Amino acid sequence: MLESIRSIPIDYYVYLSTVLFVIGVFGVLIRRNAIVVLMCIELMLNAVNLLLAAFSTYLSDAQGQIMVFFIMVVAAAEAAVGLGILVMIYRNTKSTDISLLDNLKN
Amino acid sequence: MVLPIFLTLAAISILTALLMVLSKNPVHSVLYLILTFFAIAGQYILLNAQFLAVVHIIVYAGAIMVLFLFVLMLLNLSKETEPQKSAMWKLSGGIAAGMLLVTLVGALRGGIEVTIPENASGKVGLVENLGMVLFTDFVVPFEIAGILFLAAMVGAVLVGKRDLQV
Amino acid sequence: MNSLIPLIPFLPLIGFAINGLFGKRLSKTAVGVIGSGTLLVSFILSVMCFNQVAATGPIQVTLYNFFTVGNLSADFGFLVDQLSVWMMLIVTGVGFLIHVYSIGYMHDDDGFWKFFAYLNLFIFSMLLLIMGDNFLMLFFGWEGVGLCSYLLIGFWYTNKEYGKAARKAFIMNRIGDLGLLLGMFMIFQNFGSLNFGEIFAALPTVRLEAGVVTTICLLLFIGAMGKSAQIPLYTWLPDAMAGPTPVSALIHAATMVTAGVYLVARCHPLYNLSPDAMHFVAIIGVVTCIFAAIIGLRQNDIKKVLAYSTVSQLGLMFVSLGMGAYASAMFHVTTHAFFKALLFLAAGSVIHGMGGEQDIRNMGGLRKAMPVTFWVFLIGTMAIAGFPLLSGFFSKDEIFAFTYAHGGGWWWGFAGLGAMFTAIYMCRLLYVTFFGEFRGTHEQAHHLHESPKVMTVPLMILAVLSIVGGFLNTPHFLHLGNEQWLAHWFSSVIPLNEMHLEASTEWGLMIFTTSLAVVIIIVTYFIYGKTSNLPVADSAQGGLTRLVANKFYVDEIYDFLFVRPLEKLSKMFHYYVDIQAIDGIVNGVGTGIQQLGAQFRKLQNGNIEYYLLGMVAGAVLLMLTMWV
Amino acid sequence: MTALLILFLTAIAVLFVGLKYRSLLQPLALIGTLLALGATGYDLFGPGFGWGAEYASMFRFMPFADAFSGVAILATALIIGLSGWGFRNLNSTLGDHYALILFSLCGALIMFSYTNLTMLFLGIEILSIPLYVLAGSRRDDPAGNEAALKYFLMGAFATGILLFGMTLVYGATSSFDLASISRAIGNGDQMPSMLKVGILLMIMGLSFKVSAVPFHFWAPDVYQGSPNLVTAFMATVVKTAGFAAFYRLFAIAFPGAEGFWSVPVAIIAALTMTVANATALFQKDFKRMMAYSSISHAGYLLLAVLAIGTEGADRALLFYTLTYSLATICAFGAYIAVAEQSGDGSFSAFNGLSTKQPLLAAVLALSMLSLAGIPPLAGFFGKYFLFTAAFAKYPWLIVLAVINSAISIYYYFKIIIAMYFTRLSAEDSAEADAPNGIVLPAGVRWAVMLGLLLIALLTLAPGSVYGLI
Amino acid sequence: MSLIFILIPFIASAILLLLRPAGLSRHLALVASLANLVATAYCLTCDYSQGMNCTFSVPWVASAGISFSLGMDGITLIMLVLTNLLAPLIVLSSWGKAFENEPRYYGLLLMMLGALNGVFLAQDGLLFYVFYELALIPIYFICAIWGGQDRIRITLKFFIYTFVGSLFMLVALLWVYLQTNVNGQHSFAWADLVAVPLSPEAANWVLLGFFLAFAVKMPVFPLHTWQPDTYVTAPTGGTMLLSGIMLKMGTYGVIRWMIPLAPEAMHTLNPIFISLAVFGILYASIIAVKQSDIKRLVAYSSIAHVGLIAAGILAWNKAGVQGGIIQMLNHGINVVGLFFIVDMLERRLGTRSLADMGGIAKSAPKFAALFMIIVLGSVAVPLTNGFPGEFLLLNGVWNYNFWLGVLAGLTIIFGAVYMLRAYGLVVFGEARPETANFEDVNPREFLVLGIIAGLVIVFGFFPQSILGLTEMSVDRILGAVQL
Repeated sequence: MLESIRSIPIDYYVYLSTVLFVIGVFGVLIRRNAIVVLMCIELMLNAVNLLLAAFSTYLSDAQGQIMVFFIMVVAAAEAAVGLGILVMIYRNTKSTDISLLDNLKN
Repeated sequence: MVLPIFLTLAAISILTALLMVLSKNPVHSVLYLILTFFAIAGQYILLNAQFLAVVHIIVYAGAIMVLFLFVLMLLNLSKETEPQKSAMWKLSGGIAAGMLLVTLVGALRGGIEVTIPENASGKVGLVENLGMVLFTDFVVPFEIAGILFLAAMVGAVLVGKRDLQV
Repeated sequence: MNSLIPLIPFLPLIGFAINGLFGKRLSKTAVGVIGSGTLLVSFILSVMCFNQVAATGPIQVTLYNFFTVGNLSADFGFLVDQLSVWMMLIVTGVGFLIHVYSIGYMHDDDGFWKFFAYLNLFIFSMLLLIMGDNFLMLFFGWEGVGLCSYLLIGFWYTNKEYGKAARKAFIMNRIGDLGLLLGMFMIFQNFGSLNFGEIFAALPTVRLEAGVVTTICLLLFIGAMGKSAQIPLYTWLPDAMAGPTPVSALIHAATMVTAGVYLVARCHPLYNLSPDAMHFVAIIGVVTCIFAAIIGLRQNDIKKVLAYSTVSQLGLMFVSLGMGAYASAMFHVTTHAFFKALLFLAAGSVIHGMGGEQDIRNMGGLRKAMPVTFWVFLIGTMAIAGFPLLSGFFSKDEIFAFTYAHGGGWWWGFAGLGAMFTAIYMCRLLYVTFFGEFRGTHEQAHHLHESPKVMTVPLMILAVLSIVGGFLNTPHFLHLGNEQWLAHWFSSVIPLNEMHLEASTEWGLMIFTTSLAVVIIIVTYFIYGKTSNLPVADSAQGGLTRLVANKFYVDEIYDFLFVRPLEKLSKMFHYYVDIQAIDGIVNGVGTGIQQLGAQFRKLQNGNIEYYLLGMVAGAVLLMLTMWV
Repeated sequence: MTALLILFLTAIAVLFVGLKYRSLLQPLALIGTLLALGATGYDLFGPGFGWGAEYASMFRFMPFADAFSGVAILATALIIGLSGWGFRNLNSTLGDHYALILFSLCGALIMFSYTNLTMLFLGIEILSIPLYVLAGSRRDDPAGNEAALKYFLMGAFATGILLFGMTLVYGATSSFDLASISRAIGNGDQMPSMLKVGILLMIMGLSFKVSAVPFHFWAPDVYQGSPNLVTAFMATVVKTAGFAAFYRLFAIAFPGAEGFWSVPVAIIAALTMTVANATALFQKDFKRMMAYSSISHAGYLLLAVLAIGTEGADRALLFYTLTYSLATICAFGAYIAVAEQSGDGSFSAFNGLSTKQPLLAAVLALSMLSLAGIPPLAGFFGKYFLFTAAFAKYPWLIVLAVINSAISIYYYFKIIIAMYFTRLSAEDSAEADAPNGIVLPAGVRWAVMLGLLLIALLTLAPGSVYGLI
Repeated sequence: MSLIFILIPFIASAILLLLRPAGLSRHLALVASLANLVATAYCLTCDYSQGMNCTFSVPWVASAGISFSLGMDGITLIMLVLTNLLAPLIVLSSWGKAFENEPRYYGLLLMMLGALNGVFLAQDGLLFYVFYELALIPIYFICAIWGGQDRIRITLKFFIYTFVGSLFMLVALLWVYLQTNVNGQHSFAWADLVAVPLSPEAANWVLLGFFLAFAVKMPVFPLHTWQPDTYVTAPTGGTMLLSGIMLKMGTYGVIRWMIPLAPEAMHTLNPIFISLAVFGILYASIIAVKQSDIKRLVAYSSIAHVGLIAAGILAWNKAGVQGGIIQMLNHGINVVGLFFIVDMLERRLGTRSLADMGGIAKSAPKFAALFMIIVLGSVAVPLTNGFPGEFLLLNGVWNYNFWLGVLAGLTIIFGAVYMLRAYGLVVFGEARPETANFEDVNPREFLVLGIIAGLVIVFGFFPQSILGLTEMSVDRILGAVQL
């Protein structure tokens, strides 16, 4: 079982996660809708989760998967708070466009 | 046998992730992201982390993404209202992200070493095993996560509720 | 006696203190009495010292240790030996006469008390200069007299030109002082002491590098050049005539300016070791002697003529020193003190009588109105011109003889040329001033009067001294019974200088110079005394005359070479270097940082997208350190 | 751990009490923090409670964590002291505010004591999430909204980076436990590049938390937009927690890899100081200036991280964070009193304060001098200890830091100039005498006086704190 | 005993700043400064032949090897004399002026006094640095609150400039400190710092760091540009503090700290330092020659004089150091007198421009006479206080290098040029309408100027009274630190 899993080099997982992570970063950079940006961040976290799970399996160590749970917890909490903030802003500005909010500056 | 599955799932996840990022309609983005999550769940199963896969689907696809979708609907955001960045800006974002990818991959290349223990078992991802670890060594963070939730809850209420005094 | 010696300089200091602090509230008589009286006591004490020195030899008195730093130590101490006691007599004696004279001369001046305070301070400084037993004490006096000179030249402070003249005097003196100071450092470095006695005692035993003695002597001589107004530092002395006339008599003729001569004489053991330095002294001396005399030929200010004459005579003294005839130089210092003080005071009397007029073109025929003044002026002129048997005759003749003996014909000729010019301009001055018709204004004619007794009596005393002063040191070959008395007096300090001349040669030289002097006196009388062959107005002068009358434009040259570049440099340093360059750099650094901040500031444009992009870019850059 | 429990329970209590008895909230929160402070002191100076000092490989409240907890709790206590005035306009949400601050403080305590990356991650999140909310707690204030959004989005983004780094470190070392990581790294001569990338990414993530360049962009905007007291909290407790966590991570887990990470950290430190100080020169708004000031202090504080392994680096960090926090809170106390009464947050609000309100002016002036590191104020000793610790390793960086602290004088002194040297026009002077001039609220007075007293104490006897750990 | 010098001013300062007794402030300031003067007088009787006396030492930050350690020897004693002698004069010189917020002024002044005393007494490197910087704060406030035109910009520049300089000193000090090892711990004690052997390269950097700090403070060309502006804009009391005492912190620091800590580098760097100092003398003198603002002129003259002090001390021979010490005292006295005179002129005439003055001698003879005495002291005429120091300093520089000595010696010429020019323009000449009624010194001013003039003459006649006090200490330090 483990052998068959490990027939895939761990490198593949690392690269896959990296690519997904960078796609998330890319999304953060090019999107203006705060909700989509938040989703991209979720994608980044998922890339991390995937890698953690892979490491966990390869290392036969449960800590990695435990960490994934905690990340999920945090992601959920962040999503709740973040969406709350977005709603609050939307109420005031009728928009979720992040580039409209640039009144605080030097 | 495993490798083709992995590659397929990887391709799906990357493709849907890209579509999520590039799609003009935020609702589509949500849906693409859910697809990505499913692909990732597939990877979890492939890694023999079934419990994780289930939780993943429930929490992400089931809860978080629904929350996103719900907010999108609530705010009535769609393709028409979706603000778009200029091509120039997208290009520079692409270049930045691309360079990050290049540097990351370049740095990692050839340097990925995982020390595989002798007495490894494939069972780490099973509920029993995870539960043991979670409620012994990791019981403190588990409890601490409670504080986090409480704080997040209070916070969400604070920003969300209408001000009574006014 | 020894305990009284400090009183000699300090009495005038006390006089200065009393007059300076309370003079304003004292009557003029009291001020005058205090000013002159302290000096008189000092003079009497000096005479007592003289007797003591004659009887028992030099006296050394140490008051206290001025400072000790490592082995660099200097006492506040006095050395009264044959040389210094002689100078003390001149300073206190002539000084006293001039003080008395000043009571009359300055009587109507507001700053009467101040004047006497300054004069007393000057006497104090001068006495420190000559009585000090080490170089530091000498330097105290040296600078002190310079200071008093400054104060007194600028005495009439409301006149800005006078103030400038005073400043010029002080600064030029300071240039010399620097030389003296460096000389002192060098002496201390080589001899480990500043005390005259110790230095000269150590001289035979100390091994000196070649050129060191010469350097020391030249540095000391720079000091002497400043103080004694030698080329190139002479220009302050004519300007110093801005001060009241007694000042010119006391400081700028009789005493202070001879300090340089005293210094070289005092340090003669050093100079004797350095023929080069002596040569230099002689050259400077002779050039100054002739140059100043030439300028003197075409001056029309009565005091200026005397000033150039002083410069010229000082040059002559340095020729003597350069020839090694130290005693002769001191002899000439003595006689010069008499007749030059006399001439200045007499000139002062003239100015006093003329109500402040100094241009001889506006005088003439004063001999009738001011007989005493005329006679004493005549005596002074004859003395300086070398009229036989007057004081100047002997002292100058001795120098000429030495010059001929040690330097040869050429030197003798040059020195004689200077003396010849001296006779010419002095006679011109005498005749133009006192002969012919009165050319002043009507008012001046009305005002014209002989000076009061308090002024004329000192004049008469000085006149007598000018006549008989020469007999202090008559040459051997004349066999007047008092041969070389002064030289012998000095001989324990300054060894007798042997002169290897045939008596006939000496006779020949003397007859030649004497007859020349007499011829000049007569010829100039016919030029200036008989006919009214007056000096022309400034504007009418041309060519060489004009060049000479304008003092060869030396002041202008100095102005061009030193003063104006300095002022330009000052402005340049201030505006371009200090403000623009250095402060510009300093401020530029500040501005640069601010500019940097201005650039950084643009990054913070409030747009979150830029921030995110910036973070990613930063991450990429940090990733690059993987390859470092 | 006792302190953490007390704080958590106080927060819960505050939540419930806040529903009804609002006037009790401040005293309650204050008592809770003071109790927690006492408990920390008891652990630190006294015999200790004998339990909860450590658990598994999760946390360890040994002197280091206790001492820093003391700093953070003290800072919070002072801020709560100020809050009587600062939160005076809040009604229904007052209890939430106190609770969130206390929750956030709990996160900080976890960050001081963690021995496992999981705990670090949770600590950071517990610290941050309440702050995302607090930044936007004035719901109708556009500036607050903007601040909250910026803080949140960038914070979440940075969390992603931090997590990716943690994961790579985990993959390379097979553990989240700091000691195990350290063992796995050994002396650092055979580090896989995965580990290096992981460390780098963690540096980036933590740099965001401590607002180091180039991850500092959030700080000025968020500081400016947030309510004043929240800003004060961010500038002090968050900064302290971030640096303690940073230090702990690198001192326990990565000391063997120092040869690798010291270069990027040094670069970040250099950039942080320079950029922050240069930019701060242009600020006209007090809070924005303080934001850049806090960024620049982050640059100096990174020196403590660089000095890991040198005797006294942790003590220097402790002393610096304490003096920095005290001075910052005093400054904010004065600012809150002045700005909220004059309605002006720019420097000109301080014009002539020395005649209007001499005590406040003196407090603010001394805070500024201390922040600028002018001897003999406590801030100087903080800088001194830091610079000494890092000197042997990074002399060039010390020179740069020194130059930067000179630059910083320029903007710190702007306040002093406004207060003391700006001569008021006749009109202004009349206004100063008017009854509606600046008054000094009692809470602010006591808080700043206490802060000032502590600064003075640290000035006279720096050894009292420096020798603690 | 040493602690008194710090405690009295600080306590008095605290009283003034916190309690703000409006009417009594200047009296309290005078009493406090006189108390310090009395303490100084007492210290004159102590024995300094065995090294430090009146020592006081308590650990400050024990774990970092920092102690609050004071002590004095002859050199310190002279600096204390300077500080505590001038302080009452400075208080008196401000006496008659109406100040806004008077207690604050005197409180800051006393704080400055305490810090200055601390600088001179400190035997611990960090303590020295702390006092060195502490002195900057009150003077900055004094200048910026009560200063003249453009005071904010100029004083801030002054503050940052000097602060940057001393930060380099801090870095150098740290470097040496980190090399010390006393029972396994670093130490800031003077003796421990001095005992550290430095590598040639390190010594160069250390010496440079210290020099930058002290050169800015003194100031030495080309780090002087803050100084004229600051002197001009500062209120007179501030200028007096700055020029009379504060810049001596730099020269004192060179003797006590800079050279002893890194003598190894003196061979390499000292030629540059001395050359800069000597060039600065000429440079500042030349600028002073054409200054039209009298305060600025005195400021430049101060640069020149201090340049000479610096050059003499850097020559590090007995004449130079002794001369430097005595000249620190005497320059302090003279420059305070000069600035007081400038202040009188400015207050009475409403201008500092030399072109608008003249003819004051007639209406104010006492003023003119006292001015003259102080000018003479400043020009270093023999038998005034300026002379012994200048003589020894020039001798020291000359011993170091013949030509540098000659160049430095030019100062006696330039000094006369600019000082007498200024004196002439102020006092001589025809009286103008504005100056004709120039009020002569009042009794208080007469007291201040009279004391200064008296000191000019007394120290001029009896320099050994000062030199004798420092002789042993200078021997000791020169013996301990041989280049």
